[in-house]
Amino acid sequence: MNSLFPTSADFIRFAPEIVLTVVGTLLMLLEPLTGDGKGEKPQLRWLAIAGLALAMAAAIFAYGDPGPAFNGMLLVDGFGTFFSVLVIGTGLLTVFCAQDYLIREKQENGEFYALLLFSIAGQCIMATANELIILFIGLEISSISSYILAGFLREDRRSNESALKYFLLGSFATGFLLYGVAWIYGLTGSTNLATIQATLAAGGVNPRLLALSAALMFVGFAFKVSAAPFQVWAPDVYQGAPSPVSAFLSAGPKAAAFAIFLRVFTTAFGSMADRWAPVFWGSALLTMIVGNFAALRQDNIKRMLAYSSIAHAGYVMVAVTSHSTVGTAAAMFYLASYAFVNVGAFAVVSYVAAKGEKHVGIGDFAGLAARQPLAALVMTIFFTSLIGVPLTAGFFGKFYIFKAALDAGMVWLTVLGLLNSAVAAYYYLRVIVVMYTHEPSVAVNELEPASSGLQFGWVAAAAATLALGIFPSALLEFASRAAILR
Amino acid sequence: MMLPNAVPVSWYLILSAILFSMGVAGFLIRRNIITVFMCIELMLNAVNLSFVAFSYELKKIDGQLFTFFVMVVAAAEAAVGLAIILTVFRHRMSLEIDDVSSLKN
Amino acid sequence: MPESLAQQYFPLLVQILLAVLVAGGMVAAGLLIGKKVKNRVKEMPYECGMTPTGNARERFSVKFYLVGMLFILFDIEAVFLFPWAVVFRELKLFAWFEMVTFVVLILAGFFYIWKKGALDWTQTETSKAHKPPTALDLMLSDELEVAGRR
Amino acid sequence: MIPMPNLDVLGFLVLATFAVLCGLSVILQKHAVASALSLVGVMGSLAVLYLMLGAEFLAAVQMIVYAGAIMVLFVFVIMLLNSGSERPAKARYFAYLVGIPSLLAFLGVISFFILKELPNTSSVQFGAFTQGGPAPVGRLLFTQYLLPFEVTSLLVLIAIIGAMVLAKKEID
Amino acid sequence: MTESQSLWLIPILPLIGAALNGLLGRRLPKMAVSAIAILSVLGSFLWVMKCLSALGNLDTPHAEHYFTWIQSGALEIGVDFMVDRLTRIMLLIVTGVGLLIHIYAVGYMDHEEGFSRFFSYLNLFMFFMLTLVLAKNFLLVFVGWEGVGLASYLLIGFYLKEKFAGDAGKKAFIVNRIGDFGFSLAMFLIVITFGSLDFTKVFEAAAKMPVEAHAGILTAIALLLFVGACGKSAQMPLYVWLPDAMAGPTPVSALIHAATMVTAGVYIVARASVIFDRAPIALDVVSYIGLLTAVVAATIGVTQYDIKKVFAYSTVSQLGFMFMACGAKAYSSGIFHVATHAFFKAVLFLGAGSVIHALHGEQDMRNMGGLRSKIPQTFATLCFAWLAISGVPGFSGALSKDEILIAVHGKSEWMFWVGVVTAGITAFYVSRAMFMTFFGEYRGKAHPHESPLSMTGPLWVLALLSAAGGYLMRDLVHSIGPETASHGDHGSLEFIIVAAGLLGIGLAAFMYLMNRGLSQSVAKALGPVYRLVYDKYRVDEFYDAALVRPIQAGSESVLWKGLDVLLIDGVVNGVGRTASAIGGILRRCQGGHVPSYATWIVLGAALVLIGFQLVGGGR
Repeated sequence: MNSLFPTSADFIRFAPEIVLTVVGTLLMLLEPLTGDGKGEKPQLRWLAIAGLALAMAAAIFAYGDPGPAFNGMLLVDGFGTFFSVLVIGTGLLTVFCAQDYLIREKQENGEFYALLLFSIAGQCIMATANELIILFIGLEISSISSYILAGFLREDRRSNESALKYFLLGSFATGFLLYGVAWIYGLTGSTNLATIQATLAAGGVNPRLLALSAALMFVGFAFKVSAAPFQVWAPDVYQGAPSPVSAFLSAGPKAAAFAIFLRVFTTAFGSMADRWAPVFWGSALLTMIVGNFAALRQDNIKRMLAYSSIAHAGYVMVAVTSHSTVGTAAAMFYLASYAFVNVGAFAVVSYVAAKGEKHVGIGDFAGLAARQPLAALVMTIFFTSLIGVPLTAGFFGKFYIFKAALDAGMVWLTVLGLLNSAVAAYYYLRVIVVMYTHEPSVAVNELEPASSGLQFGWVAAAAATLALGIFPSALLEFASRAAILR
Repeated sequence: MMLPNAVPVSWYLILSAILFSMGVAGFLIRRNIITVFMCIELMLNAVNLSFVAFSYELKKIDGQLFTFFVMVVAAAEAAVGLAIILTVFRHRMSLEIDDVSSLKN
Repeated sequence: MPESLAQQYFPLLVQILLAVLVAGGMVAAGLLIGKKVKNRVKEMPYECGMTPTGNARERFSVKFYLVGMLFILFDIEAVFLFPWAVVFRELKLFAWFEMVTFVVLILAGFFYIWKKGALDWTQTETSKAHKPPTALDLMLSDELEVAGRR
Repeated sequence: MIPMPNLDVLGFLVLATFAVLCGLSVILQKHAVASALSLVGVMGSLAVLYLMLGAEFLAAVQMIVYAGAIMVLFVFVIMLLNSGSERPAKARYFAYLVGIPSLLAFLGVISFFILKELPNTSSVQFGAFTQGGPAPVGRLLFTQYLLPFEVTSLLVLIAIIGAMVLAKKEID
Repeated sequence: MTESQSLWLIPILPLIGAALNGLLGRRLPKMAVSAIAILSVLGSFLWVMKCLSALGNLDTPHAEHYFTWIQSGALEIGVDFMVDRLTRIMLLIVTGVGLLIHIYAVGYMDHEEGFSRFFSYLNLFMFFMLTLVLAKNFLLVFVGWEGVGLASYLLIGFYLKEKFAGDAGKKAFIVNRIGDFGFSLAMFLIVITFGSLDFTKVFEAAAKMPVEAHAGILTAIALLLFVGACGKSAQMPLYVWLPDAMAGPTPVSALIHAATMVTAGVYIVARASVIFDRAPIALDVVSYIGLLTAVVAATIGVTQYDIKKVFAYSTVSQLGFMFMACGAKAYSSGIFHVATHAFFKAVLFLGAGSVIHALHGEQDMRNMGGLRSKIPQTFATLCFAWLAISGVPGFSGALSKDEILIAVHGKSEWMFWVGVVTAGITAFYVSRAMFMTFFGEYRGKAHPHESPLSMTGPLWVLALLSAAGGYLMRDLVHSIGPETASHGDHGSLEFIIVAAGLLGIGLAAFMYLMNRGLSQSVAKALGPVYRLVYDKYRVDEFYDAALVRPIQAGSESVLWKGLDVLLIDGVVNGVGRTASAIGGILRRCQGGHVPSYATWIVLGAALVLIGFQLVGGGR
């Protein structure tokens, strides 16, 4: 073991988090000092954007010298960097997509951006964490700031409720996770994933007790990624939270949670895959079914997207179940493609929903194509990607996932998964048809044109979706190189 | 009854398991949001006991450190959670957890 | 060594026991010796004169909550400072930097709260006048409505 | 050793019983304040158990942070919102008929495996393990666990912001 | 490998057209919109011509690799286009017929709103269809496959002001998803079997595999592909969507639901002929399904009064013929029929469209009649198609249909005879439609007017093609595949087939023409003639009672009402209903109460805990 005192390398590998923390603190401090009455603080917004961009640069730079940091607390590798960049990118997109909403609700202030950055910092920690305690703290940082963000509209009943539910159930599930951590610590005498892996590989740890801790941790992680039967919180929370926040929640924290899920279960518990794979199998199937079928009946589009995000978590679970580098790579690719799509879709929703989120019914999207063609076009791109129509990122996500599943010999899961995605297409297409073929609704008629920032957000997300759909190789190659966890 | 002349660590673990389950049970059956939240604290305390017990078993004090961090997390959660409860109360004028169910289906 | 530790904590144990005994004993004595007079006047908070108005359960301002929360946070800081102070000699400057980072971050939070005006209690009354009352204010104003719900 | 049932056994049994009783009263008391006080009881007994497990400093912190600060905050809020005792319960069949049994199964499985698979754990003797003082803790905390320590400050910041954002009323 | 022909231009041009019309069509005048639409397709047609002439007779397929699409492990999938003799035919059909229909649509959609939207969708469809045809690997085919589905979905739902169109779109959607499901599953099977999706690689590997006497992996692949084909090409039992799809504008029906998209299924079967040849079981399934479809659809066609419905069912039944051909390994004959059918069915639909256009949206044949004088050009062109589909010698329809039936005869006797009868029925109901529409006296109210040149022009071209096209394309087609039985002496068989066709026409004439014509004269006829006429009338009634009524009643009650409406619609809608029912149940689990949510979590925790203990512990 090298010296306990951190070296410069340690700090470089921790740079993204440092940048995010510093900028976030700066935002927090500037908040009381910058005050113009009409709740609009572009300077803070740009500061946040700059901070995120800088953090992304830092993350990429840190990858130049991969390796462990802070006595093995962190492990900067391709996998971690992939997810760090992903969550930071999601954050950037969220900032652009949120601005109209925040200004409309007179809520654009430093706190929002500060919390966003802190939450992202937590997710970066999760992405690179190689030790259960720092992982837990990162998870809590991300979660607690998400709770606050979900309840950010103090005066809105739905926002309160979603925050409360998210908070209560979230900490409840965290309790289970922590219990699992305690057990794994007790059994292996360490919380460092590498050490745990080595200890388990060496054997001598009682498999049944090990399964105990694995199960407890599974509960915690499955909750965070909203995998059945722990998905119950997601629809309510996403529906009640402010749309930009829902967008962020369904993309960033979920991706980070999957990152730790994958890392822990493929490295630490990799040796006992035969025990956990069947449980994942069931959970994946259940998740897909619950998400897709419950979404069929939704008229509130935010809730529909919430269920769809559950369904997509199910697909990723399929990839995790296959427990192979191919599967891991597929999951990474899928999460990347899904993050952009979802943030974009929610951005359009928040745009149509108008002040106070009055118009969140699917009927409110009627005739969007006639009035706001750009919004309709990007929404179509996002939804086709969610359906999995070729030439969009979603198609390849599914393709790789099911290919990985077949390589792992899970024919039935593949068949059922494909059936699910066949069902899923229905509720997305419903919205598309409504947008293109119906007479414009009241909601659509009274829409003001979107701000340039929001439009940029849309176009960026849509472009990313198509780019990943037409040239997936680059990202996939990186993913499959990064997917080898050890 | 004759008491054993020493307590194995496993008893502490079982105590912690019992307390944990109590917390869960409270979460399920209580209606006052604050009490429900307290049940979460109970769960965390139970876990802390496990940590400390294990650290005794292993004769390593890492476990105690984890307990520190858990406490900090608990404190932060308490601060935020209670704030959220305040906002909820402001609109609902009630702390009945079943009154907070307008988002459903 | 083991015994010594036990001895080390023995006084604490004794003190706790004493405290319990004294407190319990006093209550018990009161119950046993004191003679019971039960009437409305006796039950009143202020036996002599003034009749209490409103509900006994008086509500606190949300300020208390904010202060309590601040207390927690600095409490945590203190908790971390203690072992730091103990090992400071061994780790020298390095530890100093660590703690500075930590404290600076927390002080930043303190500054933020301060600037936000959570700490000056006078401002509230003035601003309450022109702000629309939230549900909590309404509650503060009429206890009876809530009392009726019970 | 002492022939009588010694301090360890007696202390554990007493404290455990106390803790469980307090726990029960936490989840059975109708009034929030009562629950809170019972929770303090649990924490107190846990603190002493920590002490017996050789975590001296932790025991102190347990009292200072948990019983001293967190619970105070709870009580503050309870008094602030001053919602009296809970309303008589609407029947909650799902929670009772599904939740409690599965909870019992959960507890059963865990304790079964603790007893069956974890038989020969070392017996706890007060003072047998004395690394729990502030010095060793600090030594480890500020070297090995330096990063978590620093990161927790971020947690604290978030808590501050959150409390302000959500609880601030007339401010700003 | 010849030098690059930049085939990518062929699909890209329509895409550009679609983009232009879609994005700024709303601001452009109709002239510009239609110009963009037509020119883009014309461009790709001309480019096809140029490429084909440059490529010569394609002894070896011409392939072009643009970039590597996926590179995951061993699997490498590129964006590759390929032209071989099969593709050549399809390209000519798609671009040629597509071009004509675009021109026609300009006239037809003139008064419709959403003009630019319509054409951008239509061009989008062309893009995907051409991608499908040009693709060199299954994945790219799937791109087109999904794309044409999407486009047709949008186009069917084009008149979504009426709810009906919405439902039709929905049904089309569900059925197509079933098909896509089969296709994608087949694709995955191919990946894990051959480790590639590239046509050349896959088929080379497959060619080395033995013929599967019993169901094996190839059979599975073939059957799954065929499920996909059934969805796209409206075969039993997935054909229900096609008749409803007629809710879309007529040019759409002509282009997508007659000429091109619905033949994609046949194309993919022909494309995968190597696999099908080695899976005899699958081949049998194909031919049985094809036969069944042909018969059922034809008999249903007899009963319909909506002119477009008649042609829709006839399309289904013709597709059945094509699959029969594939089932008999006569892939080239199947493709041949695709070509000829594209011509005459396009005429039938466009003609029908022209009639509807003339009658201001009237589609019920009972309100038509005697139109041959009112809209002579439409009538004249339709006659070509009519004779072609009825298999009258000298028209292209006869050629392909004869080939198919002869091939079927080579496979099995009884199927041949059923096919012949079906051919007769086909001739019967098409003639019936013709007579009810154009002969007799006009029974409608609207004032018919001949369609503009932009509509009649394409009609004429296609009409001539449906006469001569067969002769033009025969060699091109036969260059595709294994030498079919068509050559050599089958005089007797051909005679039988032709006879069946003529019989059908005659019967129809007898019942819908003479009957009517004579019965008119009966009124003013004198005694001696009267008896004769009376007898005639008797005979006619006899025919009516003995033949028509039973057929109509039977197919009406059993096939159409029973099978089509109740059973298959029931199943298709049932799928939807069950799904949403499950959704309802799941929603009920979301009561919004935190404790019940927590209960779910605890339950899950217990299950996971136990699961981890029970599962895999032994292993």
